[in-house]
Formats: sequence, structure tokens, C-alpha cells
Amino acid sequence: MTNASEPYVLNIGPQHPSTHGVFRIRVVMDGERILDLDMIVGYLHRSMEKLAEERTYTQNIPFTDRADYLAAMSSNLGLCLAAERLADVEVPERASYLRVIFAELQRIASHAMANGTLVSDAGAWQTPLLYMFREREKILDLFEMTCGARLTTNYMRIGGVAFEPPPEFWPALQELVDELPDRISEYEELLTQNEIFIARTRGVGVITPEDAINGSLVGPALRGSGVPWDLRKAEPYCVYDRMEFDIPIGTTGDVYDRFMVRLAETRESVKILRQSIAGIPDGPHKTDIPLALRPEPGEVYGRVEGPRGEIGFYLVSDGGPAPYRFHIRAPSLINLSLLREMAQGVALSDAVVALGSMDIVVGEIDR
Amino acid sequence: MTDQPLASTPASPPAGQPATPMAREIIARGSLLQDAKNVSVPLKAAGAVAGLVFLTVNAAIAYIVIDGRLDGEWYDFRDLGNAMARLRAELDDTSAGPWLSYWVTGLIGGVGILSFLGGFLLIGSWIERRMLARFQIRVGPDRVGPFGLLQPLADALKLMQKEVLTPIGADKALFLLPPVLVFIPAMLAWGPMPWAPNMSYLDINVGLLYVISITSLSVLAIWMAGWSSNNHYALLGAMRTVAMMVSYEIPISLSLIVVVLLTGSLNLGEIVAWQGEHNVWLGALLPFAMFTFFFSSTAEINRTPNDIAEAESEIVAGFHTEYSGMKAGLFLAVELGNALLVGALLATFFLGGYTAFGLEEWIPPYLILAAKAGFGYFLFIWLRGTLPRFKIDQLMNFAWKYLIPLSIANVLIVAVEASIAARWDVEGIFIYGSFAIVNLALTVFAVRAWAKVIGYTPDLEHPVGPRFASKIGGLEAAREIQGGT
Amino acid sequence: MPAGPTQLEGGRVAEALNNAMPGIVTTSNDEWVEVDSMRLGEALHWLHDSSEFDAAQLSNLCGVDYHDHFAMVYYLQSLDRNHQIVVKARVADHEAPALPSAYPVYKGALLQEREVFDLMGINFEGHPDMRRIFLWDGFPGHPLRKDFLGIGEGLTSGLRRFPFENKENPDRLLNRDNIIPDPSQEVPDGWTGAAPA
Amino acid sequence: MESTGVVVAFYVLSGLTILSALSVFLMRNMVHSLVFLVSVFLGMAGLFVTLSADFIAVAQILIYAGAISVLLVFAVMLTPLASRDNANSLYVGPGVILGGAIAAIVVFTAIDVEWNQLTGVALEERGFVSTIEMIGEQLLGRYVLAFEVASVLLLFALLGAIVLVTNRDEDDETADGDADEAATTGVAEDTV
Repeated sequence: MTNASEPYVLNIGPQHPSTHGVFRIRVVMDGERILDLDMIVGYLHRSMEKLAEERTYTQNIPFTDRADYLAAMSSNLGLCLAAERLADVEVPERASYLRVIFAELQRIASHAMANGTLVSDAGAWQTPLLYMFREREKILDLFEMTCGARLTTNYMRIGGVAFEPPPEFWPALQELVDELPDRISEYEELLTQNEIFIARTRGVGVITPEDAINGSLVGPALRGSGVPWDLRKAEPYCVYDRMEFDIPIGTTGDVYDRFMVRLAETRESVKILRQSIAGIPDGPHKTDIPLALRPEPGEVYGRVEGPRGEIGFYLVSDGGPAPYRFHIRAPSLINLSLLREMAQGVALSDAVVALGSMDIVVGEIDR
Repeated sequence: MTDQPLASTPASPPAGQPATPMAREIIARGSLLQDAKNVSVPLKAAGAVAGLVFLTVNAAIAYIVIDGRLDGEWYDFRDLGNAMARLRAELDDTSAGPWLSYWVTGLIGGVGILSFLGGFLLIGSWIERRMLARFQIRVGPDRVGPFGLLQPLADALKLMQKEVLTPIGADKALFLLPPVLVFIPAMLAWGPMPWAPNMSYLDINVGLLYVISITSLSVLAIWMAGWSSNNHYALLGAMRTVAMMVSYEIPISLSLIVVVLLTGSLNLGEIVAWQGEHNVWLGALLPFAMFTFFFSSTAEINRTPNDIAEAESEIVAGFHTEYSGMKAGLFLAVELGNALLVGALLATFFLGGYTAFGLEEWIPPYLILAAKAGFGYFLFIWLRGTLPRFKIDQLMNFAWKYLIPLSIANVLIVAVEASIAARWDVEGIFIYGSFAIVNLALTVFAVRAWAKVIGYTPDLEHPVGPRFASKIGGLEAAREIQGGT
Repeated sequence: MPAGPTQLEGGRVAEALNNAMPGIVTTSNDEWVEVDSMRLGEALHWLHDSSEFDAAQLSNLCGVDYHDHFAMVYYLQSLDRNHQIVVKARVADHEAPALPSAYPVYKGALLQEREVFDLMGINFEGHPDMRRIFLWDGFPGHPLRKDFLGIGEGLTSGLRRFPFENKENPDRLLNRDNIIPDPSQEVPDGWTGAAPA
Repeated sequence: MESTGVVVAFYVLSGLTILSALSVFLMRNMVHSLVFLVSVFLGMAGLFVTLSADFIAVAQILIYAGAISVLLVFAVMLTPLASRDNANSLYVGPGVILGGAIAAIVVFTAIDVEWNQLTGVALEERGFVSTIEMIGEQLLGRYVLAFEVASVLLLFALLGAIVLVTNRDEDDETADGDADEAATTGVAEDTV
């Protein structure tokens, strides 16, 4: 006896609590089980890559804020590194340290957001999210103190950073760094031993290391599958080669592993922050560059390890003040390459959690 | 003042000072103690006199209560049922006949229950939001009225102003009914609740069965809402609700059968009286039944961790996705009311109802029951602020593989105990004390043994947490690390 | 000199590719290796399977419009060896560009190739789901092409000169001197930032 | 007690029940029919209440309105083309015959039975306090065999339902399948 049931189409999004933005998935479902899905993006497409061809390299930095609006610092850094390599600009050491500090602060803030929304997707009604927002708020306060903006920071510059942090920045940062390990332990106690959370996330959305590498996954999604790959170690930029830290990796590549990897990375970021605060030298915070930077004709692919993984900037220069081609390698988009495989045949609840664990930012997907 | 530059605010606050104006304002408010010190002497004296008068009046009431002069009289406010009985007797004597007394007392009782519920619905969402805010280290609604108390009123006004939409393709008749229909069981189930020894609106012999059967009716309204909306989210939510209700009705019934076995009555008033008489709360005697009842109730009324029928991260709002305006508000209100109802039922069945070890002689018993129901409601808020949500298959497994077999075993054990208690004439404290210990031990043992039989091992026992690599690599490195452990 | 710190010499890759599949490399320099666009799939497959190059992951792919032809750039990387290989393919047909898809080798190409198809109009043969991704079906043209929306003959898209740039000395540093004064934006004397009374 | 209230309640409830019962087969939409069927169950429960049969009334709500209707909900939802026209049936002929036969039995019983036996005798005089104790004593005393046989029958029905629903060829149980199974078995067990 067979219970033939009729598949139906469910539109998740573009306005849906768990798509984290205007992102739409058309799902073919059989009861509670997902048979097939089709991802529909582009609601937030602002054609940054085209617009960038009409603007100077410095003018393009704000675009990177708006691409990944949850990790503006990291995107800023990626573009600046690429442009610096293309135009051969030297960066003062203090600026490199400041960049590391802000990139790591941004990583903590972004991971807090990612983990918070993941737990929210798993059904914990906002409590973990708001706990994680507590530290994020403090980090955003530090950003505001330094550059006046909280989300779209536009802080990095080609050749350094825009401003020297104000004097009150350093004690506030020290205080934050001192209390962060305790806070992270609090989240661990709250969630990692919670049986319901484990039941919801373990064995869900499993990605094997082979698939993860082949599917171009990067960042915590790749490390959650057990692949120890981190650009901060593989291709050290700024002063990461002087920092001591480990790469947390998962075991099975499920949602829980990705969650734990993000949590552990936060601890590693605190380690890096400590070393940066201890090691930061005096000196200028930027080098002056021409108002309209005109790099030699050529091309460059600069990349940094953002909170969501490898943020790459492919720049082609034809000698003019604006890039001839400006391409952002968006980890949020490319991490979704395996979404279909991950969600096929699982229940809707699992798919939602799996999507949440990939930590997408729609601004970056659509650009 | 006009030519003062606008940029007069300090650039940054001194170290150690709160950064934002609102935080400064909050800190500058000062404490209650300081406010008290500033009170003038005459006012203090007046307060002292008022306090003395209050104490004297209380002492007088206490004396009268101990003296027993209030018992059963119509002015005895510890039991509003007495006044009603007096009223009925008066009305029965009139020429109009008994129908008048039925009408009048029925109306008074109904209005009483409705006004209690209505009052709770007004304040309940405020309590829930404020408490959740405390759990979530934020302030919560505090703008409308004192402490934000008028927030629910403002919300209701806002909801009423909103357009009530009926989706194209919806089944109009069935779409209009459910917001009203869900209210009916939620109200009717309050009928047999014993508020005090003589204070029960619907004192029927099958009270417990009545509560179970009435609450099982709401599933139909919910299903109608989901089906008629012509929306897949609504339908999914409705079908989830139906499946959950059907599954969790059984553990609930089994856990209440245990109560009936021990107390020997289906009448809620008698169940509470039994607990008062033996000076024991059934929750202590029947821990497993209490847990089953509470957990299954969360599934029945869609509260965390079992709120899968309206899991907002999955199916938006479940069965009431398509409802807008006050209709959605009615669904939310019913949810609140149901939470309090389950709290009251939990109190009645397992926490001694209106009794509190003799305290009900002093404090009006209905206040005790309200406090206990409020405690149950607080438990729901606590859960909501703490736990993630289960998946539907996990919940189904939990009901059918764990709760139901264990509940049946529980019924068997308690049946044996009840017959022992009926046949063995020993002091209550010994026999029920031993039952409490035995049941607790059996519960722990049985749960663990059953988990072993089913083959469940909690993930907690395996090592969790990430491993750390100090150097980078790809697939080979991953395999090496995997193989190394 | 290779542009990236871990990038392999293009010549070395070209030599190995040519040894394995003669004639597949059209040109190479120290940064990249350009392969025959019709045999791109073979090249990627070989690089993916080769134990020497171990190009396990497709890190980035991107198309560039050079007015008369397109160049597809593939950034491959080996995680175990920690190096990067840049493979380019020249798509000569500017009217109906087509190229073998990298999807059979790299699943990560799924969405990136759709993006290139959408914005650049290059058709990938063998891609399972070749549809527009950001723009809607029926959108006129492909925005990232340099001739998008019919830029006329003799004109090019892009920024020729930055308006505030100092014409006499374009390499002067970013400071006040470098900005051409604009009378309408002149700051009045004694301006303190306060709003006018 | 022949008070006017009971009489009014009787007429209201019977009117509701009969109208709903008519609507069950006059409605073109299967879901509407189902809703009216529940209304019939509730009306009948109300009629039981007017007869002082509180246990039967509550059991009527619990089993029929609460459980059987949920079973029907699942039946409707699992029926392909659930929203089709109700008149569009293959079995008009057998349906008419069956309905006629049942109607004949009901009419015959209604005429044949001497209904007026209990009229005018107050229940208190017959020592009738609580139906539930009486029912319990009768079920576990005089009719214990029938009770047990019915239980065993329902147990077999329960097992049969599980066996029928279980996928034998493969052991992948979906959440959906679990839910269906739960619903079917749940109702069966409720009636036990």
C-alpha cells in the first residue's frame, strides 16, 4: 500500500523570518520533506561591479561596506589589500596592526550575529541572539568611536586606515577583550550543552570535506567540515604571520560543527586581539596616496579571510583612475553552491537550520 | 540662547560614565531609598498611622477567621461561592421559581470568569514581554503608560485599526469562523475550575473528562483556520497542530487518569479537596505524570519548546499566517489565555489547587489558585526565553516512543499504589511519603531503563566541540586529523 | 613575478599542461596560463586530478570584457599544497560567447557561472541550470559588458579622468592642494561649523 | 424536572443537529460537510446533557467531536482531489441503498420502542446520582466480557493500522509518514 501524496510548491521568502534578508527559495515539498529547491536571489542587486567601473579605487571602498553589511571592515580590508598590491602601495606597520584589530573585532561581531540568528532559526526565541548582540553592540560602539559609523564603516583606506582611534578607544578595547572569554563561556554553557539544540543541529546539513572543497566552500563552512584552511595562515596578510592562533575545525561537517567552529573562532580572535594590542607600534596610520590612484595596467586578485570566508577582489587596471573590471568573490553566494544538495530530502525545519548555518548576507549575495 | 552653537554637547563622555543619553538618564533616576529619605515628616507620620491601621484591621480579620465566625456566611470573602449560595437561596424563595436563580447566578459566574480572563489578557502580554525582556537583557515595553502597562491596550487598538484581510481563494465562511471558535473551548474549559471549596462555576462529576474533551475541540478551529487560508504555511501549521494534538492528547489523558486513580474522583473540586485533606500535592506523589502533563500541554498550546505549529523561523506564523488585524490578535489572545488555563490546570491537578497547607484559611483560596496559575504561566515564559524548538518528527517520536509507553507503565504502578492505599489503614504521611519516594525513584529508573531499551544515547556523552589545527591543509590534512583521533 | 604570494608561475603550469595535452596552452606568462577555450574543461579536469598541482578548489571565476573578446579567469587553488593557479580562457566570439562549463569538475562553479551568464552573457555549455541569477528573465542585455545599453562608437565606459584630480601633476598626494578649488563650494571665512543664525 | 429551559434547549439542540445533519450531505464541499458533522456531534452531546447523561455527553465530545473528527480531517486531507464537488461520486447507487436501509432501521426503531417508560419519574427517585459510577460498575461487572472483547478488537485494529501504514520495502520514515501514522493510531487508541 502506498500513500501517494501530492508535491506542492512553497515559496520561502523573499519576506520570511529565516532568510535573513530578501532572499527567496522556491521549495517543492512532499509533506514536510523537501524534494527540490530553487534559489532565487537578486532582490538586493545594486550592480556594484558595474558602478565600480566608473569610480576610483578609493571611491569604491563604500561599496564593499554595502556588500557585506555585517562585516564591512573585512570587505574594506580585502579591497584595500588588492588595490595596494595592484598599485604597489606600502602600508605603515601601525596601520597593519589597526587593520588586524578591526578585522578581528568585526569577525567577533559577525560570528555573534551568525550564531545568534542560527539559534533563533532553531527556535530559541531571540534570547541567545540578544545575548550575542550584547558584545556586538560593544564592538559597534568601538567602531562608532573610531570612524563614526557602526555598520557601514568605510574605515580602511588604500595605504592604511582612515583615522587614528581616539584615546578612549584603547581602554574600552582592553575591557572588552578582558570580558569576552567569560561571555563566550556563557554562550557555550547556554547552548552547546543544550540537548534540544544538539538534537536539532547534530547530523543536520552534513557536508563532507570532499564536497566542501569541491563546492568552493570557504570560511567556517569549510572548516566545519574538518578542513583546516584559513587564509590568515595560508596567505598571511597584514601582520597575521606574527600572531599565534589555531584553526578550529569540526568533525562531521554538520550544523553543530559550524556553530562550534564560529564560537571557537571568536576565542581565537580574542587571542589575536590581545597580541595585537600588545604589539602595536607607534607611527603613522596611513601613507598618502594620490587622490586618483592610477595603477599600472595589470590585474590582481586580493583576498582576505572574512567572517564568512574568503572575500576576494579581482581588479583589472587599464592605467586609468578607475578599475577596468571590479569583481567581488562573494563567500555568501558561493557557499550556497551546495544548498540544493544539503536540503534535498530533509525536513523543512532542518533545511532552515542548515541555511542559517551557512551564515548568508543577502547584500553580499546580490551585490 | 539663540546664538549658542549647536555643537555644545561634549564630544565624548568621561571615562566610566555611561555613553548614551538614555543610559545617563536611567542612572540619574536615583533609588527608591533615596526617594523615601526625602519624604516630609507629616507624611511619614500619616504613613505610620495608615500602616498601624492596616495591621490592626488585618489582625482583626485574622481573629475573626480563627474564631470561625466567618465560616460559610455570605460576607465571608474567602469563598465567593457562599455569597452565591445565599443569593440562590433568596431567589429560589421568590415566586419566579428556580429558573431565575439559575439565570442570575449563571450570569454572575460567567461574567466573573470572563472578567478574570479579560483582565489577564490585558495584563498577560505585558507580563510576558517584560519578563522575556528580563531574560534577554533588555528593557521591554515601558513607553505607554506607567511601566508600559498600557502597552497591551495600545497593541489592541493598533490591531483593531488594521485592515482585516481575507485572501483571494480563501474559503470565506471557514476563514471567518476560527478566531471566534478558538475562543469557545478556551473559555468553556474554565468552567469546572474550583476556585474555593464552594466556588466552582460548573461543579460536575465528570469535570476532568470535560476539561480534556473541551480542550480537544480547539484543534478543529485551528485546522479550519489553516485549511481555509489557502496558504501552504497555514496548512502546514494546521496539519502540524492536528498531528501534535492527536499525539499529545493521549499522554495528557494518561497522566490525568493517574490523578483520578489516586484521588478516586473525576470532580476537580474533590481532587483539590483530596490534596488539601492529605496535605500533599499530587505533583510530589506523581512526578512523572506532572512532567508528562506539563510537557504535553506545551505541545497542545503551542508554547516553546514545542511551538512547531507556529514556528516563525520555519512556517512564519503557522495556521494564522493569513489573519490580520484583530483576528490575529484574537489568536494571540487565545494563546495567552490557554497558557494561563494550563497553569491553572497544573495547579489544580498537581500543585494543590486552591489549597496551600492551611494557608487557604487566611488568604482567599482563589488568590492562591491565581498565584499558582501565574506560576505555571511564568514557567511557560521561562521556557520560551530559554529553549530552542523541537522538530516535528522528534516530538512525534517523543510522544509515541517515550511518553505513551512510560505513561501506561505509570498508570499501572499508580493503580497498584492506589489499591494499597485503599486497603491499608496507615497514617497518610507514611504511606504517601513512601509513595512519593518510590515514584520518584521509579520514574528515574524507568526513564533511564526505557531510554536504554529504545537505544537512545544522549549526544552529550560524546565529546563535543571543535578540534584545533595549528597548520593549514586541505583534504589530506583533514583526513590526517580525522584518522588521528 | 606572480601577483599573488602563493600564485604558481604560469610558465610552469603551461609546461606541464602542454606535456600532458599537447597544444592546449595558447599563451602563458609568469602570472597566468591561457588555454584553448574549447578545451578548458579538459585543462581544469587535468589540473584538478594532477597530484602535482592538486587544484582541488575553484576559488574564483570571473569574466572580463575586452571589447572585442571576453577573457574568463579561473583562480584555482590547492589547499594541501597551498598554491594558486590562474587559468584564463579567451572567448573570441563577442556576439554569442560560449565556453565549456567548469561545473562537471567543480561544483562551486554552479552559481558563479550563472552570475557570469547573467551579467556578462557568456553561455556555459554543460552547466545544468543556465539561467539568469540576479536579473529577471527578459532583462535587456548583460550589464557588465562594456557596450551595455549601446554606448556609441568611439566612446568607452569607465572613468577616464577623476574630476578633482590635479591635471598638471596627477601623482601628487591626496591633500588639499590636489583638489581643484570650486568657487561654489568655497568655505566662508570664520565658519565654525555652526548653523547660520 | 420539566422546566421550560430544558424544553427550549431540547428544541434548539435538535434543530441544530438536524439542520447540521442535513447540511452534511447537502454541502458540495467535503470540508464543509466535515465541519457540519462536528456540529452534529456537538448537538448530540448537548442532547445528552439535557438527559442528565453527563458522562455520555462528555464522551461524545471527546471521542466524536475531538477524535473521530480529527481522523476524518486526516482522511479528507489524504484524499486526492479533496476539494472536488461532493456530488461527483462513483457510488451514488450503493449510497442511496445504504442510506435508505439505515433510515428504515432508524424509523422502525423509533416507532417500535416504547419511549414513554421513564416520563414523569424523577431521576432522584430512582436513586440515579452519577452516571459515571453506574457505567463503570456495569462495564466491569455485568458486561465485562463484551468490554474486554471490544478492547481486544480495537487493539487488533490499532496493530492492523500500524502494519498497514508501515513501509515494508524500505525503512526510511519521513516526518510526514510518522505524523499520519500517529494520527491513525492515535484515534484508535483514544477509542480504546
